[in-house]
Amino acid sequence: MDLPSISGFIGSLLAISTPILLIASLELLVQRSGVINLGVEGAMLVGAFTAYVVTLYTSSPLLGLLSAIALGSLVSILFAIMAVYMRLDQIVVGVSISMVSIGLTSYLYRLIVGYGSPPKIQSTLIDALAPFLRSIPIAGDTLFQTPLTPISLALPIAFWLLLGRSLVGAIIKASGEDPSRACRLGVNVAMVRTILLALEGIASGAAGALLSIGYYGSFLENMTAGRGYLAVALVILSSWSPARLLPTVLIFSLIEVAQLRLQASGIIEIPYQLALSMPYIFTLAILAISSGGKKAPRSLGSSEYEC
Amino acid sequence: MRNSILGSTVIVLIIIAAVLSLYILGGALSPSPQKGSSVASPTARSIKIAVIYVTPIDEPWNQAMHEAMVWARENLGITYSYVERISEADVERIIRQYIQTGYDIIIPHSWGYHQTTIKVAKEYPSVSFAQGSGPTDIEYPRNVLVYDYWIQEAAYLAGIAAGKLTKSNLIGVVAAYPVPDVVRLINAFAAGAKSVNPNVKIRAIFIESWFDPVKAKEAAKALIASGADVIYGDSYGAEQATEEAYRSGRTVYFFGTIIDYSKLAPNTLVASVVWDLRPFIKYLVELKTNGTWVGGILNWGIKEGWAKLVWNPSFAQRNQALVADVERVKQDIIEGRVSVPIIEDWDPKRWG
Amino acid sequence: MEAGSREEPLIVAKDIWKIYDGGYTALSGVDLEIYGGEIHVLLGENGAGKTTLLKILSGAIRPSRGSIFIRGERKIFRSPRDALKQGISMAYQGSSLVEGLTAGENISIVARAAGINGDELGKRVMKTMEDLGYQLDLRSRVSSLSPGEKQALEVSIAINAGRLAVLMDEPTALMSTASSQLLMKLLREHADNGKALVITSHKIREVAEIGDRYTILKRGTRVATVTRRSLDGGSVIDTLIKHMSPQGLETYSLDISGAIDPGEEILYVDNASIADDRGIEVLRNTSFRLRRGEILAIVSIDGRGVKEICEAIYGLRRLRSGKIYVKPGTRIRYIPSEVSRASIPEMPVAINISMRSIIGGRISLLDLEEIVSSANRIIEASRANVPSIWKPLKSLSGGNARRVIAWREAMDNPDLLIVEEPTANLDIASSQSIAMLIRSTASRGAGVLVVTSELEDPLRIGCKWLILEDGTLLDPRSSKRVGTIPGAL
Amino acid sequence: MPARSPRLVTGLLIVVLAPLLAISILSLFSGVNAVETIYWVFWGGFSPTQIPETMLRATPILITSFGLSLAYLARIWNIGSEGQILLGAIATAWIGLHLGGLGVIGVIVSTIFGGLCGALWASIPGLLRAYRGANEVFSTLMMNYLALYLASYLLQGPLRSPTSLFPETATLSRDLWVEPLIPGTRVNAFVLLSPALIAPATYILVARSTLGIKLRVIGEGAEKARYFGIDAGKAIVATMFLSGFLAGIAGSTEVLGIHHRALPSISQGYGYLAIPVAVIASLEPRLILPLSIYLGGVVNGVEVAQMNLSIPSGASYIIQGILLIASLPMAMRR
Repeated sequence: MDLPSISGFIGSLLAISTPILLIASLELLVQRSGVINLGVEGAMLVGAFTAYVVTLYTSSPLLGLLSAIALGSLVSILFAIMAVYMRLDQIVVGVSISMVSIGLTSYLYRLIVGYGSPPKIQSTLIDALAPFLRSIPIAGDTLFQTPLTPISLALPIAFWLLLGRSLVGAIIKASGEDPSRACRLGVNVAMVRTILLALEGIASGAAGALLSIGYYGSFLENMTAGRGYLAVALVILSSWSPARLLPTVLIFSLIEVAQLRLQASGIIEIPYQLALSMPYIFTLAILAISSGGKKAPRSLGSSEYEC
Repeated sequence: MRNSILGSTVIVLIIIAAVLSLYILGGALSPSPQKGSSVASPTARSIKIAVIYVTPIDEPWNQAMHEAMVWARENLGITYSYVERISEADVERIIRQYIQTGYDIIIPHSWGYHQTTIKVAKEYPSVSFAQGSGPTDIEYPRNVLVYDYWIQEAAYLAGIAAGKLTKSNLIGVVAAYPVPDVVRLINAFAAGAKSVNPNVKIRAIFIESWFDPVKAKEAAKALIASGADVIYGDSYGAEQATEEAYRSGRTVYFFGTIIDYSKLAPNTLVASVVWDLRPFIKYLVELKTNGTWVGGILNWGIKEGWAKLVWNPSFAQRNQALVADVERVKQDIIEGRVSVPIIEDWDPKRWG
Repeated sequence: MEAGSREEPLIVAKDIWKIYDGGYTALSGVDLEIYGGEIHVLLGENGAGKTTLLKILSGAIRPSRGSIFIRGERKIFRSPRDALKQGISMAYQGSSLVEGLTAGENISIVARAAGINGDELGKRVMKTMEDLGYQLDLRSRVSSLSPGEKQALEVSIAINAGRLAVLMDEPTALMSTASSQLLMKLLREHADNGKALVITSHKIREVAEIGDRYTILKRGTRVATVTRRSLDGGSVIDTLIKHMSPQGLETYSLDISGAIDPGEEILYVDNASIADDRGIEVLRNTSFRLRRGEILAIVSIDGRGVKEICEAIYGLRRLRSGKIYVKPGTRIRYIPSEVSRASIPEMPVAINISMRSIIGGRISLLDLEEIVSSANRIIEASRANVPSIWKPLKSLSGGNARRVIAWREAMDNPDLLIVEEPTANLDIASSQSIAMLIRSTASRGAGVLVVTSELEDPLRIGCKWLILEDGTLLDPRSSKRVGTIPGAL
Repeated sequence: MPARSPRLVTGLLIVVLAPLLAISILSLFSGVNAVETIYWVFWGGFSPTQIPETMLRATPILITSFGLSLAYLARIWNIGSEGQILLGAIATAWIGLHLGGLGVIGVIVSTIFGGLCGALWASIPGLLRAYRGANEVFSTLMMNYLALYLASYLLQGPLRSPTSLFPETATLSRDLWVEPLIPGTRVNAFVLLSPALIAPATYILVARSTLGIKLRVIGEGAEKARYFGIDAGKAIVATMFLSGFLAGIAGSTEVLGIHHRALPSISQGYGYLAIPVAVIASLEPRLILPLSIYLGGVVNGVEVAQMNLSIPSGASYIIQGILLIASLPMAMRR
């Protein structure tokens, strides 16, 4: 491989990994605080939809990004109300929120935009920031695939420090390890979880916006295609360690990119379904090998606790 | 726990209150209960056509039909009703309900419906059916007309342009599923390219989704990275990769399918292979009003104007010689001098 | 010193009610006044409502009715955080520190809630731990501490985090005797500095000497509050016991002459080593035997290894080395220290009683008649207070639930009965009846193994006992390692 | 058992009312009279002429939620029924193509075979959970995706009918068709048998048998199960096997009774619709039949409303999601 194609490869890798990494980093904190949020898929989709519609009507990708963030966190807060305050089953609430989001975005798309080939927005988020991004020396084009790529790469490192050596980190861990006891130590567990979920909503909204107004410039029904669920699974694969999250997401994205290039190269004849199922087989295999449950935050997935 | 009981009681009360207020609001807001309803409005003698879609109307195969129907509603004065996302299991009930409410033409717009169409059509010989694709080797009742996505001639023409344009001799295809009607077009496209450039190689990626623009874009990027300088895409997203390459100073041509991509990829689009169903609907309405409905398999092509190669105006302006060459072959097809192969299975080795 | 008349009470709890979801009334209209500078002891049987009252004062649970006043001002505690802010801290039964975090992290979380500097609190906690005879490394995980250390840490944090008042629920239950005495001394110092200290304990002897005032609860109501000065010169203990149960209590002396001759050997632990969840060996290369009709108590001085030894013999835990021989066909039953490990607390009492036979049998329809009759049999034998056999087990108080489960296990015709912490958190009367249960089970021909951290248990039961110290079994009379004494058992 | 929570009543009301509320709001959005929408939903779902179709729709939901309710009793959160139904259906079609001419025996064999394939598919996440501690919610979700790809491969590759241009198997021989029993409807033997067998079976197993209690003990965690002498690992695999078996059977009934061939779209989200029904049925098994019918009717009715009022089809996802959430207040028992 020559240099430009390597940089193209890394570029593709980062393009695929940025939204997943954004969500997964926050989902890691959320899970460390004891909540498993499958509603990210919905928050991401709502983000993608909002960003598209707002950008379409205002021609401002930045405004689109901001509204995606706002509505993404709203979806997450809705999840928090049901799963944290009403203490409904986290997993079912998450799946339902995602399901409703698919329906609602496709429904509203029909009402607001219409049907058929979606009108392209005037300029994408990347277009809007391209001159600035390109001007960054050396890695400008590769590393700064999107304005959020550097942030997404920095988040796991920041969270590694946060969890390892800060009071906030201790409070998050306490909420996830044993919410009843954390509450007795004076932690407002519900508030901790809600704040983290709201932050995750922001990340999900931004990641969704990246898909619609960042890479593609348009919105399609269910365009997140399970990426939110994937982020949740990758958190589990990385054994809830921010240090392992970055390599895990990158390896996973690598498989995804390699899988497409493998099909493109025509070197190996495999059923394309097998190529496409690679990420899922990979996930299951890692789940099987890593005997995941042991390192999980002790109260992960359970909404019930008492003081 | 006590709170949760209290909570659910409150929720129930809220829901009851909301439902009640919606009933009242609903009554107050909509001036006429007929609004948006096409069932209860049997306007004077207009033809009533119902289309049943297996997926949402946004999908290109459906979109082509829906746009033609909307055009027909405005220009031919027909009544049009449709349902989306109807599984094969449910289509029988839906067809019967449409028949009961007096629809003249039922268009089950999916291969998977054909068995049900045959079954119900036998029971209602006076109702006309247009079945959207189905096996060609079985017998259909006389009131069933079968049509299919026969636009491979236009794809063949696109292939000729592609074969002439490529310098790397590698053409990439990004497609949804290797189902026959998709593959037929890819094969025709490949055959067209081979006919003018025997050294050309075709490489296809199936992304196994009608709607995953990000995956489609990444697939196209992967193809470009492995040397393709022409991309033929039947799935939203691929054109984004060529536009991006264009912005970074590399020329990769793009061909779109079914809908016109000139707004989506203004810089890199050469032409779109378009399916235009308007003449077909007009034909159906005429058959029905004249009482000359006939069954059988409709075999239209580029001659009847429902398969079209729509050039990107800006490309055409710059490459008039190429356009003229391709248009000559189009004339040859219409006049029967060139026949386009129909290959409905996908063998990656076939096109090198 | 006398705090009572000197000033306004610091904390007043007025007409406190607590009715749990299952309908169980833990407190019915309790009043309590707590003064600054006093040590206030709460006494009462199991189910009297001591823990519930403390939890309400610390904000951990909310009263169904009633109000709390601090210095005459009405306060509503929504969570322990609110109480901590007001300067009220609590040390829970056992420990309630977050196990996965380090001691330092736990301390800094509390410090933040209480509005104190974390480093300073850390230093003070270390000092207190030292005073209690423990060495603490702030970086060590709570899960790696022994039960005694955890409890000491919990108490040390509470003592230093509560500016106004410190509530302690059974603070010495798992601490060594020496540390307990040091703690009592420490409490007095803190009281002299003006703090209010509220403490519950089943070990009346221990608290008899240090309390300024005693409040006695019974079935959720206050029976009496007595100041120490008002107690007549005689024995404080006698007076307190008289208040708690006017009809008096049986003494500990038990007739052990009825024990049958030991029968065949049913358990042989052969050179076994057992490790706890962290991999620390709690029993090292140890052998002992048990025969039918025999009761053997193992007393762990620091509380380590109690659960692990029971689990290993019952078959829930793997041995690190060695072997346990149980005579083939032996029916083993096991009464764990926590009811929830042997029941489904959300399911009705009756189902929990029949759980063994339901699960042991083939899949079939439930025999409701059989379930009701065995439920009645067990409840009658255990004299547990069960309002309805179809109410969830968790609606019973801790002591009553424990009785039901203990009797279920003991009356299921075991050949070998394992009893873990027979009297933990049980009042005197319940402890007595559990001791009787153990003896009668043995006299019916079963071997009974009791593992406990309570020195008084073997006395209460009247049986042979061994001391477990640092993974080794010692004969209490000679303090020699059992494994080396031929024919010790 | 007599202990009954008052939550059940409120919970049930929520399940019934929430979708109506959602439908009403959606209609208002698209400028359609909410009353009219609800009329069409009920007409399409519950008018006498539509009841047979509703029963048809309810059958796979009923069968699947029976298996799921047992798994949920043990707190094994199998959400992979969709994939299990799909593979069960394909397996049935595959073996059915080899069993032509065997008549009733062929029907029975292929139904059981479909069930077994669903069961084997479900056993994989079961084994992962039991022996590797892998969270079954994820593994079953992943297995759903895998099932879709596997089905796509099988139906486009080895199993594709030589005469079909689409991914589907050949049509089964006529003697394996489970034909409608009531003329003019599609009500076949499965549609009649399932309520008669499954509704009482659920009640007996969940509420009146020792199995129900065993499953609940398993749900309390491996340690407690071992205390009572249950091998939790084996029990988890067995429970997953059973719930997968029933999901597979649901797929079989669709193939044998309706399609007579396997298609990628054989399950119309039955695997997901069964989740709220199962959650409730694990608490109050007597509700399994009315709820399945209610859901089947609402889903059918939404289609009819869509057809008559041009409401965008995204509505049906919204309704499904809301039904899921609405079933939850009843399921809170952690």
